[in-house]
Amino acid sequence: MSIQEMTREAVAAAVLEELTNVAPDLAGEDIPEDADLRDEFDLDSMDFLNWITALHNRFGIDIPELDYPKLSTIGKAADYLGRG
Amino acid sequence: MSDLYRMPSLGSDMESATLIEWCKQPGERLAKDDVIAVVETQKGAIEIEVFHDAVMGKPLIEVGETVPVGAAMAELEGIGDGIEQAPSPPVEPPAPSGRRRASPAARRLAEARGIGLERLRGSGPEGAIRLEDVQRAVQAQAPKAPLPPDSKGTGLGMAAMRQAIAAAMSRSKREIPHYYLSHDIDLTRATQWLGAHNAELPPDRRILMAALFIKAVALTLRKFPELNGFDRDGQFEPSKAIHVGSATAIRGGGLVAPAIHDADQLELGPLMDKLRDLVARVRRGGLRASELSDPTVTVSSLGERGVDRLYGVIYPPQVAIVGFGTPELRPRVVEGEITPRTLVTATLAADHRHSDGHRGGLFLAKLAARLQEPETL
Amino acid sequence: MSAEMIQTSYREALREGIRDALKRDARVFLMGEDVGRYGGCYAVSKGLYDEFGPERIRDTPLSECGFTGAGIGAAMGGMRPIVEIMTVNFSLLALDQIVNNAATLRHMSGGQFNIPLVIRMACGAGKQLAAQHSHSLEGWYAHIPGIKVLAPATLEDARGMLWTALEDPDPVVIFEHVMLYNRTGQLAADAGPVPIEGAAVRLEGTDLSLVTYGGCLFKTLEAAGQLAAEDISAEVIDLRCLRPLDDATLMTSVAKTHRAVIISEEWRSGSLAAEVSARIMEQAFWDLDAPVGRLCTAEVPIPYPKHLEDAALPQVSAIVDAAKAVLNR
Amino acid sequence: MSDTHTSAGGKLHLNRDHALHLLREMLRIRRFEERCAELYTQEKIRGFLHLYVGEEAIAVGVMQCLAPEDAVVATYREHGHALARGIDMKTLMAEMYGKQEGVSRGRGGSMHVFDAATRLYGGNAIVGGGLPLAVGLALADKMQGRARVTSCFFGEGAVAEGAFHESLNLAALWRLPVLFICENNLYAMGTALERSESETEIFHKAASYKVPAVSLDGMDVIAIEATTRQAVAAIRAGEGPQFLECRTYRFRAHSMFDAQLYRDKAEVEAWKRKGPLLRFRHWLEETHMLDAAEAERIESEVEDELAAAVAFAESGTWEPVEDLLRDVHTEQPA
Repeated sequence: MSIQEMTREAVAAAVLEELTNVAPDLAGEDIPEDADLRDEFDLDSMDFLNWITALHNRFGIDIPELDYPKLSTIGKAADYLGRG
Repeated sequence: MSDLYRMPSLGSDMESATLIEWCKQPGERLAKDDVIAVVETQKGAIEIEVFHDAVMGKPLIEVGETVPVGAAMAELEGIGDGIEQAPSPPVEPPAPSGRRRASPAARRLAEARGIGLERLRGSGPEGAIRLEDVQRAVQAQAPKAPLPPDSKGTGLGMAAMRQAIAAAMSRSKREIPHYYLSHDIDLTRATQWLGAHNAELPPDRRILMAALFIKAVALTLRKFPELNGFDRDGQFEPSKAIHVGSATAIRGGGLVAPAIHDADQLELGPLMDKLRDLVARVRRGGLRASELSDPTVTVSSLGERGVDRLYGVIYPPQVAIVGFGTPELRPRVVEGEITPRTLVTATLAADHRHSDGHRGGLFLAKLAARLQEPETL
Repeated sequence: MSAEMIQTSYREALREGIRDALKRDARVFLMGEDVGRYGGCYAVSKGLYDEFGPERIRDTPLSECGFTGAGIGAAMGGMRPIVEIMTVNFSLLALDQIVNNAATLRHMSGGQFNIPLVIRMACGAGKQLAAQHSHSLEGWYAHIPGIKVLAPATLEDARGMLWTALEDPDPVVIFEHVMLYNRTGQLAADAGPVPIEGAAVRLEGTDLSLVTYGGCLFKTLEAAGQLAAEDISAEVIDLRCLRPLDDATLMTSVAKTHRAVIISEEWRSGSLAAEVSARIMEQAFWDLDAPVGRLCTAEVPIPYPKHLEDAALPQVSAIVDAAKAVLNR
Repeated sequence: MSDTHTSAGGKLHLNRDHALHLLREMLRIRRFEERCAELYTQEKIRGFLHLYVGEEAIAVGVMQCLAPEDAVVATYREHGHALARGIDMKTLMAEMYGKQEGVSRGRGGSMHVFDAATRLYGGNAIVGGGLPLAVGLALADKMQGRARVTSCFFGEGAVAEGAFHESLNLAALWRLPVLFICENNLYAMGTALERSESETEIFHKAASYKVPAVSLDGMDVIAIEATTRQAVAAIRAGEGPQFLECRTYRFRAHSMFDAQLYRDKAEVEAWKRKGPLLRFRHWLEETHMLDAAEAERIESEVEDELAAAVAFAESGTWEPVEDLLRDVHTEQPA
């Protein structure tokens, strides 16, 4: 299924899934869509990069470094990717 | 010929461990270095390996069972097919006559790896311990390394880790006369270079500033052997190899610093791959015993969301830790003008018994110079 | 291999080395007892008298002290003498000149005088020459600062060491083991000078280092072959130059193998083998995984009967045993 | 003074300048060594110190006949030979001190004086050790077609060594240009000649090797010079080695620490009355070649030279310990 065919909720769920793959210790945490991942969930640079890599691999969307600030929360990430 | 696989000693302070998982089933072939099982220690879950080709035999303990170091865990078949000697368990009562007979080469290796000769069985004349005996013990023993993380839900976890960190850091502050130096390093060029480098690459090939830091530290250390190695009872034992422990924080508390081996010899790409892999497995709890070889030095980098500078505490028996604060734009005077530049504050905490501030200062200066030429890293 | 190879003997290789030197440099002459008309006690200089004449292939009376000292004087006077002493046992009559003059004059004169002298002598046992013609006293000479001591074992070294030794501004003593003279093999027709410093690794190995030189080299290589058949990988080091010793090559080898056995035809007490052993202790102690072994000649004047002579000397089987002993096998 | 010097060889032209030169040369040696003895007692000079006092006529007489390209091989009692050969008294004294300004960088000391510039090949402290060297030096000259002479000084004690016989044989056999000069002072350390040799006429031994040999008065500088001149001429003419036995006497002990139990004072006093300086000076005065003022002037000049030499040695420097291993082997360019 291409991202264009996915609902926003599905994209957000996929984004969260990739996050917990990268950081399994966050599994089970309640991660609000608007929570800053790096500030509030202590995602470090490497976790973040691994997450970006996973999203890139999953959706085939290019995410340049300059766009990293646009993926600071689950919600923002879902929006960014959804624009696909 | 069959032999027993025994609970390995992964550190002189490890007494026992709990079997979490068998990774091989009876009848499966085991190649040298294969992971045979995962065990939970007070330092977390660790994958344990075999050191010779063999075939997995009958398990002798069950998942959840806690057994002491040296206890038989499983039978191994087929040892001796092309293998001269099975690994002999490192358990033998001390010789009655006091000092153990051991060859100089065996003594040196044992001392370097913190292996007590009294625990070894000697295969030489009159029970003398030979190099080979110690090498076997080394293979069976992961060095004292920073902690692998708590893996979830084992119950041993956080408290044991906290305890281990507490012990190490207390010892450090008690025994090591630290000196501290700090130096602001201009990262403008490195940041630009890294941005340009990463712009053309997919995320899985992008490099983090942390990798540059580790490589720059490793290369610079080549000229500062007094900062790379171990304190052994007050004697400095330099290390030819440069294994950089990369301090990685664990969410919710705790810290590990698994080694990037021979960091000075790795290209940035492979170094980044190692770093990425290590961090991922810190999160998952999958660090392997063989990856816990002693780092010879530690690098701690606060990343992008930290504070200006950190003052590290040396992880014994290492003799130095290099810290990097958060890089940020700050005013700097360049050619008489106040100019915004990306700066990072690098710090060095080093063991004053083995080096002096003058050399430490030279080290930070050289490190700064290295980081001005990111393309050479 | 581009160079043409010729079949030759150790003796011929030495002779060619001398002939080269005589042709190349008018200052070179050979002097010693029966080196001329007789052709040399071991026939090394056979034919050279006819080719170069009595001035340059100079027979001397039986006066080792006199002609060795004359060689030293001639060297100071601008010549490049090769003094042949029939056997190391006779060299004791010239020891005063070698030790008190050749080795000291440069130093005592504050560097004003050099002694560019080469002394060749036969040494070693195996020809049933008994106790006054069979000894291995290289270690005595290697004890003396101011002289260099060489022990060519291979054809290349027999041919090429003399050349380099004659170019050395200081005195050089060359020991030729009597059992090597008839040894034959292939040598490049244009074989030239070889360095007179540094040991040679004649066989690479990982389990132990067999350190030897001169007459024991080939026995040791044979022993290494037997060890290989038993899955023991021996490294064989030919010291070549007994003074100065090449510590670096020795220690590199021991650092790799962790075990060493020294094989020499000297008596063990106070021997060069003792010196090599001591250096390994001093410089490579922490690399050692077994005590350094030594295999030397029995402490007896070399006896005449063949079976006793054989029993006195290091033999291949004993080398194999000594190697196994340090391997605890 | 004998008349032989004027007639012997007929080639000696003894004018006043040369006579005073001989006197001055012997006096330089005498005063130098007397000062050395004194400095030895003050521990300025150490090691063994063998003095030539009484034997000066031999070195001085022989050296008059050698050309600069000729060679000299001497013994451990060689201060006289070194000075007479032309080595600067300053560098010789510095050598006695062991200072690096010494003629052998201070490496040799009293017994081992070497000087390439004047071709002095020691200074050899092994009795008889220098003879084979002299043979070799002469062999090199002969093989290279050079008409040079190698002079070789040794005491009568060396005659008992094998090296003496081997060397004389080789030199005669190969007709080498060596001038052997035996300084027969009658005692090998403390052993009198008649207690160590069956044949006490040393020159007879040389003759047995077919080396032309003469015995002469070692206290007579003129006789020595004249005879040496003849011998050197014969060598240069290609006649092979020549041998001079010079009968002499050392007035002082063998070395500084010697109670001289082996000879009586009367014998020493008797020889002193025949001393080379004393006799030559009397003869010069008798023949009016030397007056008191001239004698005073020479003495004073020698004293000045000696004072300068001592000052030079005193102000000399010690070779740095870092140079300890220097000159054991030739430093090869890397």
